[in-house]
Amino acid sequence: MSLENKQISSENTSNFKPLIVAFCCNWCSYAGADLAGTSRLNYPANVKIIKVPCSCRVNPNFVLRAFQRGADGVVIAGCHPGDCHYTSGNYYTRRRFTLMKNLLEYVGLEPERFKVDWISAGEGNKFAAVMNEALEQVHKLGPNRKLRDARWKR
Amino acid sequence: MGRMKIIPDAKKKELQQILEISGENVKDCMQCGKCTAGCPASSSMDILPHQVIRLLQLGQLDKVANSQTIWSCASCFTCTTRCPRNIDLAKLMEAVRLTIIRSKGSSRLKADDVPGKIDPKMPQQAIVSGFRKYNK
Amino acid sequence: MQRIGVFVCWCGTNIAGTVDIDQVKQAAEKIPGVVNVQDYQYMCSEVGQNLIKNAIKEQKLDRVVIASCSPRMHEATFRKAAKSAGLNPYLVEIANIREQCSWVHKNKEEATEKAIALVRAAVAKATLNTELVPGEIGVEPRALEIGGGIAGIQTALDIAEAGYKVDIIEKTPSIGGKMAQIDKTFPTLDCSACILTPKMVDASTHPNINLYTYSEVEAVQGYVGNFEVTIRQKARSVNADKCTGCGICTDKCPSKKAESEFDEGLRKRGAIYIPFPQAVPNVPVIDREECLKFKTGKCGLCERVCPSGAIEFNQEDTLVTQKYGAIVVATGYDLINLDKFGEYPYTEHPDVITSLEFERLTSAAGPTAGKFLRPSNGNKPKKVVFVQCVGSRDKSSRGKTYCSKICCMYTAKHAMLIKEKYPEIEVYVFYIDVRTPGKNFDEFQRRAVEEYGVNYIKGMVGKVFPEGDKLQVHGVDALSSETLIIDADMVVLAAATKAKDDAQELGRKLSISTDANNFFTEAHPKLRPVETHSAGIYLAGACQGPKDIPETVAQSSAAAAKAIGLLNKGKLVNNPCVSQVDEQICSGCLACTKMCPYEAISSQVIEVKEQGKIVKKTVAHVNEALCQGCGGCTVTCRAGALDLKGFMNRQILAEVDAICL
Amino acid sequence: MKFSYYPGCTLKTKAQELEKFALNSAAALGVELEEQKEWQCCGAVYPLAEDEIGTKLSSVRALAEAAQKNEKLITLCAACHHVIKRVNEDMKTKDDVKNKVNNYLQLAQDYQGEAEVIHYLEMLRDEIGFDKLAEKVTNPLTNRKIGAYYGCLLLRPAETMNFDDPENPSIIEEFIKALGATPVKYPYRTECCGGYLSLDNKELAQEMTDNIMKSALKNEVEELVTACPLCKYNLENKNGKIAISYFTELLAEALGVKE
Repeated sequence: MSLENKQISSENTSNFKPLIVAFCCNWCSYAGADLAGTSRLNYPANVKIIKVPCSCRVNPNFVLRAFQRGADGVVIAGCHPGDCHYTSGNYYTRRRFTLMKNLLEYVGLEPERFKVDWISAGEGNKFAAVMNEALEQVHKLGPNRKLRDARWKR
Repeated sequence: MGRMKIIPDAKKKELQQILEISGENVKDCMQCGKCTAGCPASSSMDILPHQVIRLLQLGQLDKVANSQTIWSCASCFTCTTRCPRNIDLAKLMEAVRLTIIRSKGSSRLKADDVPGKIDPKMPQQAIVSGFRKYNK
Repeated sequence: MQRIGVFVCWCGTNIAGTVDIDQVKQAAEKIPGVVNVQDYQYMCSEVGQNLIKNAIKEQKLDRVVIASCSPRMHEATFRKAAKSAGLNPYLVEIANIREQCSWVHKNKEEATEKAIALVRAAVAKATLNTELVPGEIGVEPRALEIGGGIAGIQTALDIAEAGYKVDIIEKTPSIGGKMAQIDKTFPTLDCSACILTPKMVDASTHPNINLYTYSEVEAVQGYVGNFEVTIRQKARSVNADKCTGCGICTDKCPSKKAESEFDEGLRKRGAIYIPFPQAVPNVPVIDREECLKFKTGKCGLCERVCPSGAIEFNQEDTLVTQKYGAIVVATGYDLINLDKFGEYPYTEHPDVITSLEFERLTSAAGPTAGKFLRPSNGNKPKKVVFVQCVGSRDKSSRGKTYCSKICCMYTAKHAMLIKEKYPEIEVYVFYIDVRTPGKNFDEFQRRAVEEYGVNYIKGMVGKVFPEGDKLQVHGVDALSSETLIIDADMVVLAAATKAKDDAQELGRKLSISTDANNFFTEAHPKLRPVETHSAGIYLAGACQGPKDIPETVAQSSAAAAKAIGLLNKGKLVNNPCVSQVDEQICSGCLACTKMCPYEAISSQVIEVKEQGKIVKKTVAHVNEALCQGCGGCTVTCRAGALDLKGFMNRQILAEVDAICL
Repeated sequence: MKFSYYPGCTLKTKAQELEKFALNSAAALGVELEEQKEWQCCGAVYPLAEDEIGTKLSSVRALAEAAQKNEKLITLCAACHHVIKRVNEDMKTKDDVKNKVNNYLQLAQDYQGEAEVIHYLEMLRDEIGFDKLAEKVTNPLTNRKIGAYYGCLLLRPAETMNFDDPENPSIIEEFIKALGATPVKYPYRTECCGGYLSLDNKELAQEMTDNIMKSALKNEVEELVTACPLCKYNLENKNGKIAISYFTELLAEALGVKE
């Protein structure tokens, strides 16, 4: 086993606390997250939400920045296609991040670390489920090392 | 008290098996009776088609399994085509039949009985169908 | 350096039970720029708000971060408090440590850690917040009503009575809608026309109401308070100003092959026709598909007989553009097509009819002058079978999953109407469930059974076989578990209701959404039932979901109240979180203009100094009144010249950084 | 026009006329029906159980062969048509069935429902056209009042079979019209004849066919046609008043190729 691998595995077994940054649109997914709260649906505390007016406000730069700063996973959540508060914003999100996902995969990032999903204001349970699933996958993968800026200490 | 019925414990396992074999969900049924209203074979059924679903909803599988109804069903799919709830009752009937004939020695049609049931004009199709429907 | 105040709310034990408030406070104090940190049990209470206000004044705070419940809950409260203390309300940020922290996490240590991260992110964003001032937009004091049925008429009358101008757009040649076709109404059995026609006349004579009949919405632009609607007035081929409504043309028209829409195809009408005698306006229209003049060039009889020279064959569609402050959508419903229900031979047999056709057959103004006769042979029927839920509550591809809501009541009405006129006719009603909630509704249905002797049978009809001159109805009585055969003379089908086929298209024009069944979606199913997600556009009647007349009228008046409330404001404050263009960076590629769903971005030519010379340059320009602040354009912008106020790139990046610490 | 052709077992024994007249007529119409080399019995009834795979294999073999030849698969017997068409639908839409069948069969190429199954009547309607067929009729069946008996298997379930309106079909009536005869619509023409019940519950099957025959008689049907050997057997069993024949016999007669 190479030194690097050893290091990774030791880090994996030690208490790896993944960080997931979730960009949630104000009208559906942020409200869905609130509903998960009012319904007391548990999901791990490692998920942290940033509110944006619409999922189409999320610039791919934001995603890269999160990975650069050491986030282990990034989730973008918007209204279901067809239900966008701004009529068509989430269609742009869908297209933009389909490309983005390909790009991230191309540069070597595990595709499971990044996902776009649709969560309506009524889907508190889906919110919790999506976050739990994202965390579970990131847990399996271990810390994000590929896109992380080594100078940035989390 | 004689008429009072105590609903027996639902036979969950067997019922689940029927739902799996048929792929149908009996909960969707609203008991409108459209299946019965159009069933061409209902005259020789002791339990009517919509009652079959009702009994399955209640978990009373034995009543269905012991009925004449399941053997009177000709799988003509009239009920299937008309059901407003998208339930394929023909599949449910088949599933109940299968739970019976799939157990060892329970085939309804034995090879030895066939000669007595056929006549020279009867097409092969009838015999093959019969074997598929009544025998495992 | 900013002077930021952080206020941590306990929310009783809602937050304090899971989050260690002291640790959050200590961590907040260490964040650069934070000069004051306080906590309180209920920050949203008056005491809590005063705490914030005082701190703003005494500590000269220029940014405020409140760690509390979701901003969807109390952001407005805290912004108001800040404003009253002299701080621009957009300098307030909320860290959501209740719904998104204390309520979803159990481990106190982890929850506290997360709460600190959320406070850190909110402070990081607040540091970069700028003062924002919402603009004001005027409100055009005129409303548009799309659809001229009872819903549209009621809304228009209410708005007009409040003193505002209203235009009604009606697709067909006359207002009145479905209610005009109905014979009697439940649960009172009063004559539908008697209560509707006065309202139709009121609408046409009201000084504040203007009718656009035989017209459709062509295009909608603009936004709340300032909609700009283009209306297509289809060519009537009759000059409405000259026409006196004498009716000679409709009598003389030699082409009488078209099926009357008003009489549901039970009667023929001419190519030039007035849909029904009480039509408003009482002006005929030429159906160009049917008219011999248009088809063959020969005829023109109507033109020759018209005493006032009102026939104008060369009329063309005209487009009118008008500004409106509010729009009410009241386009109504239709019945589903029964082609796929072959077991009820509706398309095959004239004695199998829909309930709407039944209305025409019993109406005194209908094709049989109110005599209830079999369409096939004109004889009086002996047995009539009603089938409810034809396509309603139907999960298969040919039906609708919802309950059409009105059928149980109108079927009971139909049954009673028959029994009242002809007690000797036997009436059977097949039903799955009888659903009659509503004032005096259940009593009404029971009367059909108890007083009129209508035979209600719980069960469905499997198939109707035409046999000789009878209709053999094969049904089931599920309660007695007996199969039945009824030799009926007529079968009446309660066909499911459906949204208008063009609802989606209209929804797209208006930017309002439709649900899976194409009914328009209200903003909130309980609390905002007449509003849509698009400000200034309201819903009335069955276009939002199946409804009976009383409910439709109630919702129409509610929509009118909302519209009046808006028109009455005169001015609106708009969302200041809109896009802005950095004209120095903008390359003028205008990709943003194509992306914007509100057409809020246009191009403009500006003059800039470049190397000492003044040159002209094309740049993007954001109309702040139109921009809704989705921010999609900021990502489209290749140069990064567009940014969204309140959610600027550097603000969001600061949040990301703060969270990833 | 060339098609793969699946005959089925009954057509080789008790229902030879159904096939003979179909093949004669096809030749007269310039249609080549190439019988599949190693077809196996379809099983006569479609296996309704979700967990049955083995009973679907023979249909898939026939389908895969047609797909490999890139030909539409023509059926003649209503039962075979029903079984093969529904199995094909399963192969298109049910991943579980598709995977298990392909795992078992190990065909050169996995079969995923590519083949198109059409019944001989559909071939006449959609590939040739009833108007074209009418032109080829040399011996029009004028003045004959013929009723169509559809039965269940061609029509239902409607969405999968996609054959005609399941409650009010018209394809056989149009076919009868094309041959120069007068089609008579009678209400019970889509009701079930009892099918395989005649094996185990003769009384019930009898009752069901009686209802159909009564309805036909009442509407003055003089002869009946069908596409199903079992329907023909059941209808013939008791009745003597109305002649029952396969639709192909009429076709051959009208085209002048009977015998």
